[in-house]
Amino acid sequence: MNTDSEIERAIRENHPALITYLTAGDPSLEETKAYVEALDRGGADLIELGLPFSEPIAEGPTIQAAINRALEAGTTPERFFELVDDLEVEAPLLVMTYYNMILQYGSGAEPRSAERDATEPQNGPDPEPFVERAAETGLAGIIVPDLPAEEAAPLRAACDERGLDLVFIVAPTTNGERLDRIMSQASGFAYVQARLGTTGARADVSSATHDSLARLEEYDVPKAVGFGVSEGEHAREIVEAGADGVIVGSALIDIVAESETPVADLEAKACELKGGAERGANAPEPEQP
Amino acid sequence: MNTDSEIERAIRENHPALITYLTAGDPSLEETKAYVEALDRGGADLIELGLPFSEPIAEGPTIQAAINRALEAGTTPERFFELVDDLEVEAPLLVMTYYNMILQYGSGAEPRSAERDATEPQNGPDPEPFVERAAETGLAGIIVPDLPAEEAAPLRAACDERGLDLVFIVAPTTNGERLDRIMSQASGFAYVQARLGTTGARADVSSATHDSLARLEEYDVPKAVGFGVSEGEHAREIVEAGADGVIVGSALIDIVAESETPVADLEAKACELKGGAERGANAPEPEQP
Amino acid sequence: MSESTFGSYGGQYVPEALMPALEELEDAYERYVLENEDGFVDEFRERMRDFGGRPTPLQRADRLSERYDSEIYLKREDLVHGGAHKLNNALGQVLLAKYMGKERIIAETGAGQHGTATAMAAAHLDMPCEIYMGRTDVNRQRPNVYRMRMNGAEVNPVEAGRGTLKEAINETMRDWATTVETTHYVIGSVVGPHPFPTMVRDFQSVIGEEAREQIRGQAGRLPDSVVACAGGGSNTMGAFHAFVDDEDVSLYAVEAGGSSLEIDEREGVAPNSATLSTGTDGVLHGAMTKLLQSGDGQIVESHSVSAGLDYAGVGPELSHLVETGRVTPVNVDDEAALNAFHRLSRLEGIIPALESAHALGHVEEAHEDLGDLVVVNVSGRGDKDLETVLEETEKRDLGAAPDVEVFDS
Amino acid sequence: MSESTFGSYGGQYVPEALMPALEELEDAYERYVLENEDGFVDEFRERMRDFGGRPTPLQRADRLSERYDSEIYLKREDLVHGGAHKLNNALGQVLLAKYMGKERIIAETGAGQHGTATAMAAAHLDMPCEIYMGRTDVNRQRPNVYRMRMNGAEVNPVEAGRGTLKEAINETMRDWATTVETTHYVIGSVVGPHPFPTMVRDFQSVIGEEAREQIRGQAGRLPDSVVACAGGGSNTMGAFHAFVDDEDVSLYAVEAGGSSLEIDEREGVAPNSATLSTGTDGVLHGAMTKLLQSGDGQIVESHSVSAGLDYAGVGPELSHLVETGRVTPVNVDDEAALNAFHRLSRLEGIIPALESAHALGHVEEAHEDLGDLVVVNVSGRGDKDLETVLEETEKRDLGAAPDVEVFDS
Ligand SMILES: Cc1ncc(COP(=O)(O)O)c(C=O)c1O
Ligand SMILES: Cc1ncc(COP(=O)(O)O)c(C=O)c1O
Repeated sequence: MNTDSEIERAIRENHPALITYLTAGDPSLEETKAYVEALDRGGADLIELGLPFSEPIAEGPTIQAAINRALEAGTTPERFFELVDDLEVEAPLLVMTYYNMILQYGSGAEPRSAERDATEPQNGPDPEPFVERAAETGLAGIIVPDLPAEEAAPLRAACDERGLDLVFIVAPTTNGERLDRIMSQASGFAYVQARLGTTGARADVSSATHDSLARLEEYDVPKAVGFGVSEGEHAREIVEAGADGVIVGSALIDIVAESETPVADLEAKACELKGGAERGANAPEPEQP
Repeated sequence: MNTDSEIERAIRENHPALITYLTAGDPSLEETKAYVEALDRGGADLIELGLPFSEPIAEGPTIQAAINRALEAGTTPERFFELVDDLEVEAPLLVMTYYNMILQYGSGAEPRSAERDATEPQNGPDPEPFVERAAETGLAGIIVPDLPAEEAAPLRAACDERGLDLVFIVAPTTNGERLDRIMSQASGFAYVQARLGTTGARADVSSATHDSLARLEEYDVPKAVGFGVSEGEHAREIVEAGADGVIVGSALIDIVAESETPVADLEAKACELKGGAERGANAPEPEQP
Repeated sequence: MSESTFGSYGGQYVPEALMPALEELEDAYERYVLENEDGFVDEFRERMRDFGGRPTPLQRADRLSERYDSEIYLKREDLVHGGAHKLNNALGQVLLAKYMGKERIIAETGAGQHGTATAMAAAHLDMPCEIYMGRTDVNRQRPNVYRMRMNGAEVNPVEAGRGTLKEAINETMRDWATTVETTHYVIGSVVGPHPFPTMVRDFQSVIGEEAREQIRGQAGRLPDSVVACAGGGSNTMGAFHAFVDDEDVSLYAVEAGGSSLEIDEREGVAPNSATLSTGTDGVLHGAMTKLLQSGDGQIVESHSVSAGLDYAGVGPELSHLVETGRVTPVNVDDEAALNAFHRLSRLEGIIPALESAHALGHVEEAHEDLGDLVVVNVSGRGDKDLETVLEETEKRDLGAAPDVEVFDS
Repeated sequence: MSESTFGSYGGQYVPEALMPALEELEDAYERYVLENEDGFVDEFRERMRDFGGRPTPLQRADRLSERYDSEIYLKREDLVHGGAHKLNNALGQVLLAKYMGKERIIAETGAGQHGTATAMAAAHLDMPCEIYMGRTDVNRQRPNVYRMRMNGAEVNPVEAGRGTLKEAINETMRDWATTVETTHYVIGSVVGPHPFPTMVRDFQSVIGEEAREQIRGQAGRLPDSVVACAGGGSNTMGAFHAFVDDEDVSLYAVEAGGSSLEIDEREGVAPNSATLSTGTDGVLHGAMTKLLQSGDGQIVESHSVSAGLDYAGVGPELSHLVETGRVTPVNVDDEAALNAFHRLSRLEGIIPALESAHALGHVEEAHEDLGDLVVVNVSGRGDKDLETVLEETEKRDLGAAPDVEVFDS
């Protein structure tokens, strides 16, 4: 466990923490900059930024659409890192992306084309260059939805070397043995997946959340709950159930996609969510499942 | 051999004979009456009348179309016999039809229908009633394009009983053994099929005709050649090759279908054909193949 | 010489010009097929194995068996190359034509199943091939026309009449009457003049031979009933032949009941193809058999939702076996056949030909009379019928049908 | 535990939520498939025989053999129930799901072949089944949609992206991530996370096992080469697996060369699906393998005239066998595949799937390198491709194509 972790500190110090997700480049990198700064002002304690990948198998329709918009706007890893460099926010930043994006960055892998000499040596896929560049831009951590603990060793090693956190997801289906395996590699916080399925705003807090939090109690790492959190009231319930933070994504992207005044609305939403979380922390009696 | 045969007599007495075919009921039975009488006036020595059947497998497109017109006009066996009864011609008449028409006539066979009691006895198919009725109306003979010698015994017996001729077709493919089998049952005349294929007007006289006539030479029965004869000049060639008569069908049906003055044209065509045949008979030296 | 009739049925009612060819064919049939001259039968069997995919399985239908509380076995002719039993016959005849030194193959086709089978066999054996097909059928059976063309066969549309099977047969007979010396006419069912009904039956009888051995192996005894659909009757005789001498095995020939069993004489139309149940004796396409005809002897247009059963005649041997009581003729109407199509698709994961669906429809209707162990011949697969089934299903309210509303609006 | 990688390829790159299901599946695979617990393998083989029509023949292609002056044998997977090798895998997985106590089946499909195979297997085994299919594919592959519906499967159109296979896979993964406790995801090729590539290969390896025994029986020795097309690579690994240890047998994986081997990075489109020849290593759909991707790691849209080859990834085991030199990757472009389609149809009377036509196209192009005895896997039949072939043929001037101008004007 990386005890110097900037992320862990941010959660503990701002307990209960609000963690927000936006897809970088949706609808443009300039706008993402303004949105992220608004969330920061509104009370976000940690900010996840999605680097869009063409096959977002873990996302529901809302984030899929955001990713498509970001790709159509020409969001590349390099521009993503430039955005991160540019951002002026207090909250630590994490990148959320799929493993292939991490592997290919700087690998020199090029599809065959008329210009490429087929015999020219290529580096194999390697997470190193990505992590190096992420550290350079000041990113504090990485979340990879399609990288289970079993396949994480190379990325874990690269993150350790550069002092980045690697956040793992704990699912409702994760059993005891797997939990140990995951927690032995996790850093920053445990991303507690509130329910089976994909990302997306939903109207209630599932019983799976309570179960997961209970199972995680013995591990000394902050627990943040995501997947389906959309309102201050959810945030309250989740924190009341024992979480150290709530993660909100799709509900924010709905604002990006639909609002006429997204900057103001994002700031307000962050404020509402943070308020809800805080109400949960101050509740007289933490509910037991 | 039925030596009293009216048909055989008609051919021998009018040598070389013109035999004409029309489909009864094309385009109506009234018109057929007028056409047949015109052919009779024009010089036809024998008249074949087709009783239309829905599946005329031996006919080419011209006679198929005539048969369809006749069926659409509502030509039935009974109306056919009434026409024959009505006709005032010198030439003997033959009916040309498919075997199923002969078998069903008067058989009492009825398709199942709500009114028919399924247990009601039916006669099996039987050529007798047809032949009896044909004899009554004064028909002199029958030609059945889908009845080879092998299957002819019942019809042959019925014809013998009523004094009708049963005319058989000799094809270019008919070999020696089959020829004997056929000729032992044939009466009236031997219908020499000029070429392989179906009925229909064609522009030349095939070499198969010469071969067939040569093979038939030993049999003491008039030989008439049909399939493809359309002009006086063909008739001449065929008779010159040794035939006792020519059979013309499709060329006449073309007139029925296309002419604005069919009665006059049919009479004229019969006259042309009879003239051609006679020129062939008077040729100095019968051509040898 | 082989018998040319079955009781009072059969014979050779064809133009004289074809008789020598029938004699030649009869001779070839006896030598090659009956006596295995030059190893014909061995080559035929080997090609049916390697090219055709024989033997086909006899499959226990688990869910139908449960539904009917008896043992239902399916003879899977749908797995034969081309998708139906038709290849058994087509390959046999094209191979025979080759042994006879013929240079060209012609055939008629209705829905296109026999045409595609013949085209496949001709391509396989490198024989030029022309298929006659009514104009109406050409236009409504495009995929089968494409398949024949892909296999290198010519497809000749027949413009006469209503442009369906009957006209195509007539036209093929006419071609044959012209080209008989070099050409073999591959008739598509157990119909036509002798020796076709016998010969086609012999090529198809592998169905019943396999099934008989398979059911003994799998169920330990002979079945109580064998059920097969009957158009011309080739899959029927193919399935039945091996069982004819097994007197305890009931044989059911299932015809198309269409929309009604009544004939409309005035229009010359039978809204069914139930020849064996409702037909009368007569001569069509070279043989004496049971027919759908008017009192005058005109052949009426038959009808069935299944193109392959849509024929006004039937094989003479079947007429005879019905007459003697050995085969029981039954019929299943369009709607029951459609339901059976959906039922087998849904319950067993096998989409049957609409023809075969008639056989299955009879099992649904009469399973209580069929005994405890039933073999049903699935004569072909139903991919060819999807459009028809959808159209016909839409017109009705069918219990067994799924809806297919997944397409873009 | 079974190995989860093939050299550096394979693995399990999936959301954590799915990992327990993969562990459960791995366990079930080992017990039922590898150890035949509860007689799973016996039941699988029996059902593939009776329901699926196995074994399929190995047929000597007489006219191709003549054309290439060598012995060409065709492994006839086109005769499997449903018309392709896909059922070998679908039935295996649905049966396994049943043994595992799962209550529901989901699957993705592109052209519809895997979807129809899964729907058939699910109907046969009485399992509820939902198939995800891109909107574009739903609309252009109607017959296969109908077939799935007839077999009682739900078909869920996927509106995302270009609405083809890639999107359908993504969406099926999402369903699975939600329903994983009761649902088995039947992946359609040797792709996806471990244990799918190994398990699908094992279900498909019957192809090569049969072929190996058959060629020894029929030709007296092992072949010089085995040729199979490769999309995901399931028919490929199925055909190759039994021969991998036979070092003298060359193995050719034939990919879709499409219209060109160049990638258009700006559009994110590869006008081919030649993953093994031109792809680079990366992670897609749960496995490390060779991919068609941009330099940044975005997956590009692949292309092939044959829908079943149109995939930007490939099985990790094939990537490994190519990397080690055991399998030679080659490719055949759209036009050569179309010509091969017409050639086999015309010369042998077998209409191959367009996928399989790629394998045949390689034999045409490279027969001199393939040795004297060649086995080509005909992975499926081409009925499903008729419309495409006609359209694509019309656009080109193909040597081997017939014209089909018999329709009414
Ligand atoms: C699958 C199938 N079954 C049955 C038939 C009916 O023919 P028969 O009665 O000769 O078997 C056909 C005819 O096309 C067919 O395609
Ligand atoms: C007939 C056929 N062959 C080959 C393929 C390609 O798949 P794979 O490479 O997994 O065999 C498909 C896929 O749909 C197919 O339908």
